[in-house]
Amino acid sequence: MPADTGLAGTPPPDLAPSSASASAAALSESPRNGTRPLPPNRNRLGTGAWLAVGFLAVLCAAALLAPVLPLEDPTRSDTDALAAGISGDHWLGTDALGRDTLARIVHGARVSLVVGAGATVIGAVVGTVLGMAAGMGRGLLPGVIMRLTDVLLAFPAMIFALAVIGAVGPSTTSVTLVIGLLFVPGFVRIVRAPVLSLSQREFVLSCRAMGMSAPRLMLREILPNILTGIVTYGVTMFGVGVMVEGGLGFLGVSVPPPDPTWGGMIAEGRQVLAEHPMVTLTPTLVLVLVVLCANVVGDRLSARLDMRGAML
Amino acid sequence: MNPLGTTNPTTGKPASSADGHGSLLRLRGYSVHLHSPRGIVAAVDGVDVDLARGRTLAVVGESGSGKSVLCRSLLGLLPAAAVAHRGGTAHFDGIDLAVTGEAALRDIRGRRIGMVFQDPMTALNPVLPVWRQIALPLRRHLRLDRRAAKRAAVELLDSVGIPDPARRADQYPVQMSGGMRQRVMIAIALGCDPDLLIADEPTTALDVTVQAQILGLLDRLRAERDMAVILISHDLGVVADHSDDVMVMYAGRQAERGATRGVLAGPRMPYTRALLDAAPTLHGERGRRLAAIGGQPPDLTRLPDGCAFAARCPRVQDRCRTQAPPLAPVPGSAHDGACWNPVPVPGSADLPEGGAPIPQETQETSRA
Amino acid sequence: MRTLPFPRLGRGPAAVAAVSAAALLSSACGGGSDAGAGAPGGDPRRGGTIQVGMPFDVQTLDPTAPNFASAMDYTAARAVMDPLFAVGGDGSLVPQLALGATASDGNKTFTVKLREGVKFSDGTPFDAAAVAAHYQDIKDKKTCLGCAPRLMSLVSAITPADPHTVVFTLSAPWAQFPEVGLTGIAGLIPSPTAKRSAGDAFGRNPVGTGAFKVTEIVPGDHVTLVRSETSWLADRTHPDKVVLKVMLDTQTAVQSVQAGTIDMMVASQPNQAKQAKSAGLQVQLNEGLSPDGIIMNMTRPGLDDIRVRQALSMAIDRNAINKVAYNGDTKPTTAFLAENDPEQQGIGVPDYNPDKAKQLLAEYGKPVKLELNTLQGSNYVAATQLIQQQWKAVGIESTIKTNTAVGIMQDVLQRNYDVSFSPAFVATTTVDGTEVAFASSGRRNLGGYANKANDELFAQLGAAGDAAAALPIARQILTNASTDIPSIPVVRKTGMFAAGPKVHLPAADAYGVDAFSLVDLWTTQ
Amino acid sequence: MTTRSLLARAGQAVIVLVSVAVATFALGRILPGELATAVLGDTATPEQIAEFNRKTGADQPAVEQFRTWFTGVLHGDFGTSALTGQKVSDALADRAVPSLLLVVFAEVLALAVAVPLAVWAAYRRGKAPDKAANAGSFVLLATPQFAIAVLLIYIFAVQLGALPATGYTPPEQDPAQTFRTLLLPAVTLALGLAAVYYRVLRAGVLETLQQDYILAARAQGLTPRQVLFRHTLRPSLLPLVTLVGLNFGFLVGGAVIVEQLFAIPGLGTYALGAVQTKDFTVLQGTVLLIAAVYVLVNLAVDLLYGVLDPRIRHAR
Repeated sequence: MPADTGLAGTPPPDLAPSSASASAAALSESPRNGTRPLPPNRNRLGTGAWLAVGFLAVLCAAALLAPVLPLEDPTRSDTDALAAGISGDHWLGTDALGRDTLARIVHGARVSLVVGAGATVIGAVVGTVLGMAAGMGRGLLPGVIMRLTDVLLAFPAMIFALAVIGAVGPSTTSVTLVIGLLFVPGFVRIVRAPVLSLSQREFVLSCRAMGMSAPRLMLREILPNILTGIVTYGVTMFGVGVMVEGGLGFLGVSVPPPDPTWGGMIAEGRQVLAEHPMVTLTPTLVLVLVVLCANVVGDRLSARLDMRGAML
Repeated sequence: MNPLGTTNPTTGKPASSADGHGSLLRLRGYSVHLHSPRGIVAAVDGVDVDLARGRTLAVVGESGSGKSVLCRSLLGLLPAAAVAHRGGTAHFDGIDLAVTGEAALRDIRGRRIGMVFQDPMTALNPVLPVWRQIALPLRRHLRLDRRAAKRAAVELLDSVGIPDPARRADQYPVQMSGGMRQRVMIAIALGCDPDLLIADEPTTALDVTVQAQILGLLDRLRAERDMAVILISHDLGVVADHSDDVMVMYAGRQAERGATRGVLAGPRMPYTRALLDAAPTLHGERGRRLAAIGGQPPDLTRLPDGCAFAARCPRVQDRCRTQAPPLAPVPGSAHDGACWNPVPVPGSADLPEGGAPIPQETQETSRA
Repeated sequence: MRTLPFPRLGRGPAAVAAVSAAALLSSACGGGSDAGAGAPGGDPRRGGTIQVGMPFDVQTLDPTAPNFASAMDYTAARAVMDPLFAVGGDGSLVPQLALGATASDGNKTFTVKLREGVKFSDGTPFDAAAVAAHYQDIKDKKTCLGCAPRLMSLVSAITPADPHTVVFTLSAPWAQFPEVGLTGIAGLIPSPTAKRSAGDAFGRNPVGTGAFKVTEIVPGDHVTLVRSETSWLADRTHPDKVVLKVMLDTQTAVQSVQAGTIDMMVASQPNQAKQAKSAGLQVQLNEGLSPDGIIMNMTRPGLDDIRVRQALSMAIDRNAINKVAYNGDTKPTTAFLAENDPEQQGIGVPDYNPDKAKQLLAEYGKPVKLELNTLQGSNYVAATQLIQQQWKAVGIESTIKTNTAVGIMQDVLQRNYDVSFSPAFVATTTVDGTEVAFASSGRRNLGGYANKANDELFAQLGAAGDAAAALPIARQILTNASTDIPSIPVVRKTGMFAAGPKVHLPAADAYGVDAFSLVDLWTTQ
Repeated sequence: MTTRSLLARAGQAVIVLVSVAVATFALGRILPGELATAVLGDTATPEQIAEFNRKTGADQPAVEQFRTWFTGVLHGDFGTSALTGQKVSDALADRAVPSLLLVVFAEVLALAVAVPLAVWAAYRRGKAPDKAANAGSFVLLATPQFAIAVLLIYIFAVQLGALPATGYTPPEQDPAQTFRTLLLPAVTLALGLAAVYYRVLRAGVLETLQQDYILAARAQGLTPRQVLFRHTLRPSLLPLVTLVGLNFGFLVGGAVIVEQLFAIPGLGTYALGAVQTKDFTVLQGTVLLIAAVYVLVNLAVDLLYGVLDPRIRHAR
């Protein structure tokens, strides 16, 4: 593919955002890839995104503090309040086994958030290392890495997850590892493309010429340049991780009971869906909200950082 | 080509001719203020233009001086949400552009006013064969059917000097060289035989040899079709050879204005002087930027009360900082300038000399 | 979610009692001769197609194949092949292909009279030679998972005395031979001609005397059965076609009945009953006569101590489990068989007594930590979580491990488990059937249980000439087992059927709480 | 795309497929449990197990087993399911039809909704309909498939009785019924897909609308319709094409939950069942087929890219 596809190359003088030509920003609705810093309001995410961040933060805090919060035991059944509605004793009602929904959602968050965040970190770290190696490596290495990611992508993900979890047994660790592994190809691709183009830039070439070692070069010169893209993609993948965990929980192959997981709660609640829809709706809503929040934050970040492709 | 001042490329009235009678395009106090993240920007501020058929007006200035905004604003190409205020009047062939609606403007754009963009690499759609890009405005404005439009497209390609036009018509921009793409752009702009052609830095992105050919082509077409041309450029060499009148813009305002020859031979406004100084040779390095002038252009959201150039001006006086100079005839010159302390009348020796003749076009071949 | 590869052992008489009003009014299962009487909604309509959602995939329709296991396989095979005897609601034998069986020689010889004029659907006659060939096949191949092991060990000769009489000669007395050997899976008689020519493919091309013929088997989706007009049951068979649909998700199965996508759904557990009832469907709960329960690996520390096993049983609040995990749709039980079975009556493992449990554990003195494994994605999971809590309440720590059916079977067969609340529990309806679990050399003795007295009692039970002689022996075995507690019964196995108003629900087959005979299924006018 | 790069891509595809075959084979070997017990049950004697292993080749070294299996695959023989006795190639042929139909249906629905909506929303950027569509796409993106499926069944099958809740009718029996049975599951998949496609295409259109050639097109006086559909749509479609291809490959066999909830006999449930019953022959064959579909679709996407984007076709 030729380089002059209109996305790269020198911006036209009148369109290049410069500190003085604010007209540029107004002229074409958003600036093209300029080299100078964006206007100083780049840190503003907007109200919606801050609300999303707030919700995620509260949930994280609640999950972290769950053992010391005045919550009921999420595994204890109140046999006098089966699938009960909202009450003073049970703020979000109870499930079909009479367990407090609020406590289960908060404790379930420990699983969902850990899996979502853990899988994302695994995918990001492994994917970034492999992606940089694929982008900058020489000889057979890039080809081998890319074929490996192709193999992983071609493998049906759900079947892969079910088989591996079936082999090693369901636990927070195994679920996190499997989902993290499934995330690797995405990060490899997100990282490799900019690394490929960065590695041809002058400053990188000159660093190489000066004999900087490859790992050092990657860490010092390349990584800072692609970190924002990784973080943005990661935020979105966090939501995906939470959702995948929910799917596995729904199929009954996530963290084993009685530890609550959102997917498991939704699946268990389906048994009484007709009479007590709240038992399954409440965890569904929480799951949707969390993924929604992650998506909103990721989207706003990518818009701010002009990383439109990252939402893929 | 001749160095400035030794021959007279054109004759006729300067753009600043007082009455503006017979003007195809006539602007009076034309201003465009834009929203920006940091406030309202006076991108174009109080510009007067008179342009007659068959003549070329060059608009010169640094990045962000308002040249492109001016042209795009005239065609209604600025996003409506971005425009905070439009002032003054703008008449095109008697039509008041300020009150013309978007639909009516669409009938003018492409039909009566053609536009050529700076970068033929990006201004052509990469995924459409060139004939379809030429044909679309023909079908829209001239109601040609598909076959007639294709025939016309091939003829247009021929008329802008593209060899083997029938074959080239089916190609994609990626298969063409930069010069050839700019010829395609010109063919598109000329398709409906417009009265006015706006060429926005048409050669900046091209090799120096190709530049001359494209500019020559524009000159020829202008003469053949009796078009008016607005040539936006920062390359004073280009301006000197291919325009009748020149308007130098700084921070959205007119800094100096008049017959090209007179202005370039005897710039009075220090900014124009600086521009000339920054261009060592007429056919020097391609892409040499005006940023060679010391200092930064002013913040357009907070223009000083005085002269916008004061902060960078070597001839700055106290008055310059408090009071904006009006555009007025400069004593001792045949053109107008906006300066309290004009450069003394220069000798032609100050002008840079351009020696070497431009080589003939030899490079324009397809890449594909 | 998938087929449970657990063999359904010890199918004796009266494995299932249907408990809904509709089912109580209907006839004894199996025969179908007068099953229309009292059915809701009027007379049977002849013709039409009935679609039934089954909770298992189809694997094979050859009853003697080792992977013949699920209610899906059984229900389809039962429609194609008829048994010699069906089992009535009261446990009596209901003549099908056999008209009667008489014991002689101290329960060592059984003479079985066969129905005349019956043809297999391939046109070959059903006769004594066919029956003999079938039982000889079971004996030779030894792979029939659903057949009682004694069929292979005790039956020494099968002789066609005349075209419609078969004589079984046993090497030792076996009073219940007709109830165990001539019913259920072993009793289903295939066409020997078809079986010979099809070989291993018989499971996909079964031929029998039944009311239906298989026209299509699509694993993962459905089995299509059409009425066999040449069958001896053709006049009593109402639908033209029955499609058994694989519908692993029981909730969407209920919704499919509601939406009219299918006519009837089958579930192995009662958990969708409430939802189906509130949706206005006919619901029939099929209460099995055997329990679901917990098996224990008695070689593990703690579980080797009788006090701990007693405490485990006493810690379980079976009423609460029935109420919470089963919505009150099953019955709590401490019995290995049905409580009102004469062999069982008054005998049971220790019932709920948490204080005593704590006391026993205190006597034991060491902490008890167990891994409690159960079937993933199933309704066992809810009950398992309650059991875990109840154990925790008396001081027994346990962690739950969910696994697939195959995974559980692997674990328990390799004795690689502590306790398991899963289909690994040996559900049987006769003391005879418990031998595999309670005899020290029993094939399904998965916890290392050994009681010499019981081993001897099982030998005596086999030799006991008649029911009266067997009863005290059987009761002694159950008493011993209830004292030793090698496994803990918790609730009755209960399945359910649900259907729209126009469907006559069949009674559950003796084979299981989720199987039935298609002859008993019809739509009303 | 030149013949040479095409050959290179095809070569990569072959490498990927062989690797997938090896990986599946290895995965089957690490799963706990053995097929013999699953098939023969616990009554099996050691002799029976040995006989079974001899018959299925399980007594051979792993490399030899793989060689035998893979040679068979190359000849179109995927082996026989030890559990059901069904030929795996027959089963795959049966199972692939509903899976492919479902995914094609879902993709068509998703694109039919997402493309016009995205172009319109991008054109009317920031207006109420754009905001509503954005919010809707966000919520759909965050809603798990199983929740959508449960909701759709409840509304359209149970409450309205308009569509079958579950099941699948092969098209050769009754195409109209095939359509009806696949509609709800296809919509379930399509809603999520449409949300992704909408967002990607909208972003692509916005990106394209900022290109110089769009400004040039507007400067030519073209109508908004011409600008949007002649100049903008095609270049904006490129990222979407990749995504459609990726999802197609991903959903053939990846729609496990949807297939199970709607009782559709597709590849996903087939593979799921194989995992649960340790039916390795089935698992290997299914995964290989799914991977092959994925790889082929993506190869096709690469080719399509060349058609859609002359910059790639005419690259040196």
